Amino acid sequence: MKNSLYYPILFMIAVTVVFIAILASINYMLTDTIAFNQESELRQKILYIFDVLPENDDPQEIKRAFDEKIKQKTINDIEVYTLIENNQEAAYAVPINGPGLWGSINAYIGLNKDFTKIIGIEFITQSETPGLGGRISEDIYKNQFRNIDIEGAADGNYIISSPQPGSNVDAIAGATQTSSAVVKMINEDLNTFFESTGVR
Amino acid sequence: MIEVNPIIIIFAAIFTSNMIFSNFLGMCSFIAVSKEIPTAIGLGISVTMVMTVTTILNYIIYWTVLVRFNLEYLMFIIFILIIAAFVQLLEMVLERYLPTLYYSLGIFLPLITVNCAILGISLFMVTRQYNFMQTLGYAVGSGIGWLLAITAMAGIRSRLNEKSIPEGLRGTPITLIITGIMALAFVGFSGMVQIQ
Amino acid sequence: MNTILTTIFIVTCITAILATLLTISNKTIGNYGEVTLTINDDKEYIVQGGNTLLDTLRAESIFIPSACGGKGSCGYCKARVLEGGGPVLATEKPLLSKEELDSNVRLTCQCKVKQNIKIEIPEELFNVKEYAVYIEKIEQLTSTIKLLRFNFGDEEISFKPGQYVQLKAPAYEGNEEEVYRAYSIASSVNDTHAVELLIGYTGGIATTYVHHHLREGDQAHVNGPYGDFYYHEDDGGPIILAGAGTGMAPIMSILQYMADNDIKRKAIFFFGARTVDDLFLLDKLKMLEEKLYDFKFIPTLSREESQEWKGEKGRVTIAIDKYVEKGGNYTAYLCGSPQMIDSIVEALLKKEIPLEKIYYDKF
Amino acid sequence: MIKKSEVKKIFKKGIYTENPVFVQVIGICSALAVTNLMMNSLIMGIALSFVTAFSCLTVSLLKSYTPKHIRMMVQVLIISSFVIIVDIYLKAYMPNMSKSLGPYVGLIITNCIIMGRAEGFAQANPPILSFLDGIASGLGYTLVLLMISSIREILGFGTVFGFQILPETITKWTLMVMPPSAFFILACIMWVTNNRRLKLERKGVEKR
Repeated sequence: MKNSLYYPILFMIAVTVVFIAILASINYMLTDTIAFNQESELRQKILYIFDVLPENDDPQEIKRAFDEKIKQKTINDIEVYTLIENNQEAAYAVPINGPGLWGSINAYIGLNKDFTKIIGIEFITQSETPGLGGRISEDIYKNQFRNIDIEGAADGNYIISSPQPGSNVDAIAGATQTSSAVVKMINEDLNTFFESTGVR
Repeated sequence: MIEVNPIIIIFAAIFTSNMIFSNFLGMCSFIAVSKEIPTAIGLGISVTMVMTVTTILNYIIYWTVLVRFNLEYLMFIIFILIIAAFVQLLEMVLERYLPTLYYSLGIFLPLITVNCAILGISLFMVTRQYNFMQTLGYAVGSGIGWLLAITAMAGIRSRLNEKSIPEGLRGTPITLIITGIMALAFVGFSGMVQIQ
Repeated sequence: MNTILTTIFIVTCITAILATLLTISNKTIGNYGEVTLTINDDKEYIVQGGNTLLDTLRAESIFIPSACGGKGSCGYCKARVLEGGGPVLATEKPLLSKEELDSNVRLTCQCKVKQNIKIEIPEELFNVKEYAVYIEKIEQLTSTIKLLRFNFGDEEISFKPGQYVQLKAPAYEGNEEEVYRAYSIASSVNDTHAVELLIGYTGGIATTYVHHHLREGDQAHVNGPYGDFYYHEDDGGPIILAGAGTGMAPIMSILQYMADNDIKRKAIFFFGARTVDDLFLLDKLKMLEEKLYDFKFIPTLSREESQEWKGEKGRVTIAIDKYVEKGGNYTAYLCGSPQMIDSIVEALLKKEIPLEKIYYDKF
Repeated sequence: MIKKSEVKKIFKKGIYTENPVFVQVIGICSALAVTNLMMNSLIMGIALSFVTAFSCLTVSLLKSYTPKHIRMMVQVLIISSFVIIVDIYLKAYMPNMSKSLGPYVGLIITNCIIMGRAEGFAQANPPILSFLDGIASGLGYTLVLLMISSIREILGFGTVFGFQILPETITKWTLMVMPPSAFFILACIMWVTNNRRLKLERKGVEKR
């Protein structure tokens, strides 16, 4: 029987049907949870940029806070998130990206409503060396970006990383390349944003 | 996503993101078959060929079938089935019609199905959202990078004087240490070209 | 529900296409038709081409030892391929020595059968099989030696008188590794559904298993037969048999063979032991003495103090010196410890028996 | 049915005498890539044990019905199905873990340990034994992973499973965080075990 032409094909079909049925059912049951998880992560990060994270990090809590305070908005074809306070737009999160040391870095940077201050940063994806460049995702680095005045910045150099003179952010020791990549992408993308939207 | 020239991707895949030295994929056959240079080259060429063809097949199936029907979560199954079937078919065809090629390269094919580098390329192609030309460049580059790595390793191992190495370190452990040192050397390429 | 069904449908289509492709190519490209496999120039098999030599032989119930299961890493499955094996593959070279390469030795798990092929394998591999057996009878012969009768059920074994089988001692309480030990067959070759083994207790893994764990009715595994120590139909001259302890086993098989086939040769069996208590199977030997054409059993005891013992005393070599004529056209079969065999061979050479007519099995 | 001694033997083989990573030298791709944190290694090890055990069970159940020429396809189908189950589970209930393991979850499919056990053991043994064998090999793999990652995490981050155990002020050994260190540590572990084995062998020779 094993030598007939049809047996192997039918056998393969039978095995496939059984396994795919199991997989498809499992996936069907869990799709919503997975999608919710993925959204939840982004929500948490956006809330972090505006420094308005709810005290407990229960996903449902985060979703409520996000729905209440954050709106999505398009400024000149650029998708940004806005923080709504007292029914007014109080701050913006602008997407930025650029090459890191190992792969591209995607992030959002927070600006106040007059676009005169950087109020926070969060990295969505990055593949820098853990413990070195990867430390850009640690609070100690990110918190340096709270409240940086960029109104008087010369030549579009909003962020200046140490050890450059007049620095407003400390680079990560041992990860100079990643640090300068982050600075470069902030400065370049903010310039493009300001020029194309004319908000300033 | 930043658009990257496929040619640059080839170089990046060979040096900065070498499959073996920065992603550690395909290590099993790398360690087992890196004793002699001719064998290493034979395996390297087979890997490059299979990698290129299967990645293209997988690219086509992924975008025309899986994405259209929302079946991305099943990509592992489809990718590995295509690789397994292709390798087996190729082996049969080579054995029948091109015996010389079969005797020099085909005999390594059974080792390739379970080579994680091949599946790895298909998975990275998806996570990095490459277009067709970039995928092609990435597959070819990774194959060459793998070939380069295994040939270099075979070259070093064939010159290694086993007698001067402590007994317990001979064979696999010393190979691992050399690979580690080579990997550190390849870190030097980082930042040279970007892959994404 | 709908999504699940579409998913199943799509994936099944893909796998069905792949399976069809493979099946069709297996039937066409991978099909090498029927080819002739010639073994040792005399046996011919018509086999399906396209598989490895190892698999092809296995399909014909010829088992070449292999430990890695055809991955080309253990190097046990060697055989000489005289014609039609194709070039030596890179996967074999590391496991073959220069001499082996020169004499066409190949790894059968790598060499494929695609055309008519001629190979050479040790003759004994033809009959070697693994048997699942049960223990029909256990008989305590002396304080340390047991006779075990292993029944093969429906299966049959074919062996030459004097050959041995391997008994598998599985893992048991206090022993974690599985071992195989060789024991000569003591029963007649006509008794094809069973073998009888004589097993003495030494405290080793296998003998502990046999003496302390095996009971009548238990399952066990043996494989075989093996060995080049067996009865030869030569010039028909008189035969000298000599052994001690469980070394009696192959000699019993030879004697029964001679009795069964009514072979008219003079035979004399020197059996070494310490005391009367170490002698066994005496009734059977008595029977053989009556049945055989001209057979004498000469037990020699080295430590017997009792005055009642009327037989030979001292070492076997003394008895040999006494009974064997110088220059007689003898053939000798010896089975025992290496020291014993060495001293007997020396004694036989003194009697001008040529070395090539002395067969022995040291254990 | 199944003897205790046989089970014990299977586990001893999987964990020590025939440990997949440092004796058979297979499945080391992921052993190197995910061992910078102990948590990652633990999850990876559990996932691999799960996949190996169930794949071996299934392969063993189907072995006498599977036509020879599509055996490879059937096996990869079975293995990848279990990997997808793991992948979906991690995504749904441990999203952070799923992110940090990234594509290495998918690469469990090509981990030679699974294929090796399925071909080498499950193909010739009854289902339950194959299942246990899968667990044993997976356990052996997990232990080696944990060994490597504990060294890397303590020296590289000063933590164990994320808890700080060395004072914050120590200089972290950056090399340990970087992937090549896994090569060096694995080589050293093999060196130690090889030496032990050689010593035992030498002793055995003297006894004889």
